[in-house]
Amino acid sequence: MKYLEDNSLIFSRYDLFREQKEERTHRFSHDALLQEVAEHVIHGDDEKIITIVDQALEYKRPEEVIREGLIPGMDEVSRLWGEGIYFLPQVVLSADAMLEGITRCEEKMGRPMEKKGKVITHTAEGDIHDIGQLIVNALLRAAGYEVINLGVDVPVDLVVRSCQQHRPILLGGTALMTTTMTAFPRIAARLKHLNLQIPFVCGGGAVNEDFTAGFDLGIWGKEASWAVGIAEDALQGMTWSQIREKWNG
Amino acid sequence: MKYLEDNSLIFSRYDLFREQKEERTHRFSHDALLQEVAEHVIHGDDEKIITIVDQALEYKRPEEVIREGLIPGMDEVSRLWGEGIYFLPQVVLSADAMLEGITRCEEKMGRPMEKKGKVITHTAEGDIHDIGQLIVNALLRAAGYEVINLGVDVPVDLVVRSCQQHRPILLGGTALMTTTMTAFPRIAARLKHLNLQIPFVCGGGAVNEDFTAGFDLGIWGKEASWAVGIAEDALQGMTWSQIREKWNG
Amino acid sequence: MQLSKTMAYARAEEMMFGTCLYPVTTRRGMCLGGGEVIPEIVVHPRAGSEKSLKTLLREFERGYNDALERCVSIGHPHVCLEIEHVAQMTQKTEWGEDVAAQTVSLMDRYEERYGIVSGCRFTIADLRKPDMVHMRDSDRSQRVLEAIAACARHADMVAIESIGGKEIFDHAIIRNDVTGLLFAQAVLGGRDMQWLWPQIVAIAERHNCLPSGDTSCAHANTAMFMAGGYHGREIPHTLAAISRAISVSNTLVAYECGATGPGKNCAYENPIIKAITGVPVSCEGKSSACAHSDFCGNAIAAVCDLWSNEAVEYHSMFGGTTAAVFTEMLGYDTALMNTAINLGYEKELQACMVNSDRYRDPQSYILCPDIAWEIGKVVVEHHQSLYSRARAAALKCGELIFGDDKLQLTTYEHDALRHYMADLEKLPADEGNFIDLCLERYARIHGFRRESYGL
Amino acid sequence: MQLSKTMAYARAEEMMFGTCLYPVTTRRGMCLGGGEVIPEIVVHPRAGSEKSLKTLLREFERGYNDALERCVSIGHPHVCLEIEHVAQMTQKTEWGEDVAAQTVSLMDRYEERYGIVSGCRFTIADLRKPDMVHMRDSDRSQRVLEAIAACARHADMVAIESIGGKEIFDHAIIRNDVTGLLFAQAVLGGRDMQWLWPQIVAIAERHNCLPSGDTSCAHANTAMFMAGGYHGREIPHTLAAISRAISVSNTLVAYECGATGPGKNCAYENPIIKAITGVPVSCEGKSSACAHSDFCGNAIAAVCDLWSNEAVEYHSMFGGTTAAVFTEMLGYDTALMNTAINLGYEKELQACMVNSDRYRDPQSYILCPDIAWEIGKVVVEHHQSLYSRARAAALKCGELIFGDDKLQLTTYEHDALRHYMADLEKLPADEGNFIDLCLERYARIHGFRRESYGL
Ligand code: B12
Ligand code: B12
Repeated sequence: MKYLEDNSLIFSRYDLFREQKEERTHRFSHDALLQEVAEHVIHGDDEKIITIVDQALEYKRPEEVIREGLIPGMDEVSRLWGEGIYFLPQVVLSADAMLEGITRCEEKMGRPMEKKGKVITHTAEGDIHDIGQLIVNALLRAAGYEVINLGVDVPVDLVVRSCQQHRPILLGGTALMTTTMTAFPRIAARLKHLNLQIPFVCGGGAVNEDFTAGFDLGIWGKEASWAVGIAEDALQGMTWSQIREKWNG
Repeated sequence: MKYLEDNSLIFSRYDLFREQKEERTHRFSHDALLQEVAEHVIHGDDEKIITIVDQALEYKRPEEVIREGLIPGMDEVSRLWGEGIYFLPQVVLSADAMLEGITRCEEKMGRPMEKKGKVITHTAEGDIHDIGQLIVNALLRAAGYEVINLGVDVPVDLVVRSCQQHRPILLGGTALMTTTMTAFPRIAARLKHLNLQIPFVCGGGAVNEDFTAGFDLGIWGKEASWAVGIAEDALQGMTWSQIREKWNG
Repeated sequence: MQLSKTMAYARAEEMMFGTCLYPVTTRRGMCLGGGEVIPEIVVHPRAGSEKSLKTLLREFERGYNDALERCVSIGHPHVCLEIEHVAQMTQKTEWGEDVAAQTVSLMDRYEERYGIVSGCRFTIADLRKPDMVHMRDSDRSQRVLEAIAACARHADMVAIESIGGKEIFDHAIIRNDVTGLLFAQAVLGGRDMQWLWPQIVAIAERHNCLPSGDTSCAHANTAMFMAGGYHGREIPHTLAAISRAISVSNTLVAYECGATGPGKNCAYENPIIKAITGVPVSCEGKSSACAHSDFCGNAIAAVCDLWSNEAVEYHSMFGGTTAAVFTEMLGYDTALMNTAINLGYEKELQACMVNSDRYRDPQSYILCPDIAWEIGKVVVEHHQSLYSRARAAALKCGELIFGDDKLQLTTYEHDALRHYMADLEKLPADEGNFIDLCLERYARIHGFRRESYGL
Repeated sequence: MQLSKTMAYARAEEMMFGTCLYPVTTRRGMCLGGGEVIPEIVVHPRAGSEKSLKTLLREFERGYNDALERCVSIGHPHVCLEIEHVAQMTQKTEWGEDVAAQTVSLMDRYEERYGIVSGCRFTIADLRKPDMVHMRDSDRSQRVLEAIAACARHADMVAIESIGGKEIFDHAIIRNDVTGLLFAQAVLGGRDMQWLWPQIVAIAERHNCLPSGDTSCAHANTAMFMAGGYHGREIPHTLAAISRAISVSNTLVAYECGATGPGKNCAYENPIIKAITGVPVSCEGKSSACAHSDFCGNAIAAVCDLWSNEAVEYHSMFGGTTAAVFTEMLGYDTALMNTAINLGYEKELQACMVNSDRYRDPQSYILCPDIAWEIGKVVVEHHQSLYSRARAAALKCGELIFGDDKLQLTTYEHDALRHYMADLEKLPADEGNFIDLCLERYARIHGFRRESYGL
């Protein structure tokens, strides 16, 4: 087979073009000894981090290790992700590392660290496409939320009951199939009926803005990282309709 | 350029296949002298038909010429069209011929022939795609209806006013653009408001069943010939919802 | 105005996709017809988005953003965005202008960010309804020209699908009346364009915008649409083929008045236009199935310089919005063609395209490069009048269809074509006589007024 | 069960679209891989149509009727209808069976009326959720087998997208964990198929239905989807390429258990599968943009025997329903390929396809016939175990990507791949040792249970 020498007329490698334009800014500054803890978070090293955290805990309070080591590390990761420098696995591995570190600190404190708030996530009844949900979970956990993961193919009933029980600040749903996403309006109706005005962010390939606009509580979540932004807004007390106004439309 | 000898692996000429299967049944039987009138309708000869009709009118009453010559001719045309033998232009030319003949008979009677009923047709506001409407008009006229043709780009107001004035048994609308078909529900709402429960058949490329199912009075007209069938049903007194039930869904 | 007397291409074999004799360059520096086939994506706003300027802007922004984003996502080097006005955008000049301005700034943003060079073409809606207004002298004609100016200020290219002669055409096409087609398309449509196009060219040039082209959409495409499918029974396919051949006479007028190309995507007559004029042309076939079916899905690509989807309504699919999806598909189609060019296999690929559809239907047959060229040839040979060249094209078209045994016809099609040929033969040779005949025959047709065409 | 030891094709150059070494014929007499590429259309029911059996039947009837109608409308000689079960159709055996019966009678009606020969494939939904049920011993496993039997009674072909190993894969893919991919796909996925496929083959044969094939959709396609676009940041494209190479180890199992082909459309690993087995394969590229984007829109067609759109949701477009529109497009794509075959230009067309995408992305690179063949070669050379052949494929894949200068990588991709290669090198050679290592490492992963895989 003949092969072309020059492909530039056939396709353009915009990824290389952008790479040239970006200065890759991995710089990160932080002082003191907790710097190392933070760096292990940033590099997503969930094995070595235990050793380092243990060292730090010898002369720092666990609250400090969390506040000045683990969290700033994860903040930097969020920045790198937000700026398009980090890729998803880096974020997930960092989150894993941070969570390992936090568990260690919690053991020391004798009680769980306080989370920003509870979020329930699930994949729609009949649907087993859960990668999107896994990403959402990882990002939410990384951002300091307690995630109650109901898993995949979750009956409408179970979702509603869990909301009654946990009163989350946000409910997340993932559906990749048009024949499963129909569970979402049913959930929303039940929640409204129970007067649980929980913002319900729905994402996954099948879902689009028009669909979620069709029922109360529904907000369209285009990308996994929206879950975090929307959770922040919910935490600030915005109602579902204010959130929808802001993120959709 | 190289050309293939045998194309049978590339495409199949299903039109030729079907043609072989059909026995082409142009047979037509009718007795008496009016046979010739009918045949001129069937052949769509709108020039010679005048001469023949004039001859017939010398010893037949105009009502008879219509009833036993022109109409049976057109019925045969409808049959040929319905069976997939006649093409549209043949039908249109036959209709033209029949209408010429009827006009001649009406002159003789000194009054217009009684039509089966009135139908109003129009192309939606903002839309100039009117071929579909022209076909509908031709088929309705051929079937003995009085067609009030409001033309193209017809304001909602005018359609509503014409319905008030003429009280048609059926309203037809054509829209080829998704940005113009939105006039239909507005018309329907106004008609309902005036308590004019006129079945409103909407056709044209942009319109589909889901769309017309979305508003009262609306019926989806897939093909031009449906206009005739639906007019018959309206004439029999079926309501718009019965008609919709029968033709759509 | 001079009617074309010569063929730009001396032989059909010289015509090839991606290259034309007279390439053009947009103000952003995108070259059309200069060795590369470029995808041309058209996205149509959803029902309801025409409610307000705001919703319409939003709809177009999404659509064309998705298109550009998909290009940079998978690597399509160039893209042309075509925006077809919905009536409201031509009616309200600011609407058309705002959409144009927004589109251009979107393109600039993408160029800056990713280095992608794109182009845009605006096709104004021809609002002049021949049966309602005077075609040359009415508010509507004014509005159309203003809309063109408003777009030309921003756009790389402007175009129109002019509808002169539509009132007669509509009457004739459903009556098997080939005389009416000749009158509607060549005499009326052509004359209308001779009035319209010098104005468009002047406006476009004033704004450094390309006056791209026109199409016989109101005639030949209506016919094609009606002659769709092997079992359709609206009009004979041979009549649609003849209408297409006739359309060359009027579509050509735009270029004779100074249009530069690229010819409008929906002008299926473009292979013939390219043979005569050498301008770049946009074509559409299989990837415009979203807008209408045709019998020349591959063959029509044989000599295209842009490759289009005609129009797809904006909405979501599993793989993204239709805007993104069709951009991806068009871009891969053109990548295949461009690879062929670069590998030196363009002749082979072209042969595959042509053979795929050559004998599918009379309508595809006459658009194969060799046949297209032959029709073009009689058009330039009969340059006495718009009418004479159209009649010659129609006769040649029938002759070629009858002349190739491999092109099978059903009995019905065969009889129909024999009929048209007989009608065509009987017509006068001279345009003046023909016009007299038609003015008499069509005087009574609803909405026809001769003054609209300066007759 | 014997793992493949030899290549069906001695050289990559012998592989061509439309032809395979072991063509199959459906019960209606449609031959696949026997010299002609056949379009395979998949239509997906709209939201809400799963409400009742009646609405679902209606939806499928419309969709596939439109597809067949469009074929006879423009002349596509053959078509294959694929129906992918939504969960309800596998859950309720009668639903699946009724849809199958209805589809077959529709096909018969069209054959009788127009002479068009079509085929149909039913892809059952794999309901066994590894994190919830025992994969081999649960109601859900029973239901899946019953659904296959119900369809096999009517269908020409049955298929499945089996999801063994998904629980580990999901964990690993978002952690850059190539060890986890090997374990999930080759060890778990492969073992699951070794349990499942002998049963499918037996059922299908009992009903004179073709046990067509499987795909690594749950793994390699998930990875591909996440590695979509030049600017996506979900996972590195090189990881998706490696996941694809690994997938050969499991997808191959179906054929080793007696599947006959055609390989499932969404198995992008099919060029490698064809090189090893010689069975016909279905592929999808540009015309499946409606379902997902990819970097090999043309290249993936290079050796296909069927050409598919993956799936398009049923709804209206200007040119007809999506079912009709995509059937038209696929049919024209295949017409182009079939014309090339008949003109003797297939090598040239194939070269255009391959060059169009070869260097677009690592993911398209490794699916070009020559590279695919080389990966296949190491797979058969390392036939000791599912694991060893998968690891060899992964290493070879990385080596080939690094080995071709024309395939440019961003620094990030380059670093990522170097990392994976290092990880792969470090792994034990022996499957037993590898399994021990993984059982320890992944013991805690949510929902993983070794018994599901007979470990
Ligand atoms: C991989 C895949 C699978 C894998 C799933 C693996 C897994 N662990 O999830 C497997 C092989 C198991 C699979 C199976 C099936 N699949 Co599948 N699958 C896909 C595929 C190719 C990619 C999906 C994916 O992983 N995307 C990547 C993730 C990251 O994207 P995402 O979920 O959309 O999430 C992103 C955003 O949406 C958002 N997000 C997601 N959730 C949320 C939530 C919140 C709160 C927020 C804010 C954001 C957010 O964030 C993410 C990233 O930014 C799609 C194709 C497509 N076009 O979608 C088909 C697809 C979804 N599958 C489809 C089908 C039909 C099936 C099957 C039924 C086929 C069959 N008959 O066997 C089975 C299901 C069987 C069953 N039991 O129900 C269809 C669905 C059609 C429809 N819309 O109805 C699709 C569209 C393919 C097609 N036919 O075109 N599939
Ligand atoms: C021919 C054509 C034109 C011709 C129209 C000629 C004419 N006399 O009608 C011309 C060139 C004038 C034209 C212009 C435009 N067009 Co135009 N046109 C078409 C085309 C190619 C074919 C339409 C056609 O004639 N079909 C044949 C007839 C017979 O079919 P039909 O009307 O659907 O009717 C059948 C049935 O629907 C039914 N039926 C119809 N009415 C009724 C009524 C009743 C009661 C019943 C029972 C049945 C029924 O019966 C008929 C036969 O069985 C379509 C393509 C398409 N896919 O539709 C675009 C199309 C309709 N046009 C389109 C556009 C955008 C335009 C323009 C705005 C483009 C521009 N910017 O210039 C302009 C309009 C300008 C303006 N002033 O508004 C778009 C519309 C997009 C949308 N859906 O919103 C389309 C879809 C093309 C595309 N872009 O894909 N067009």
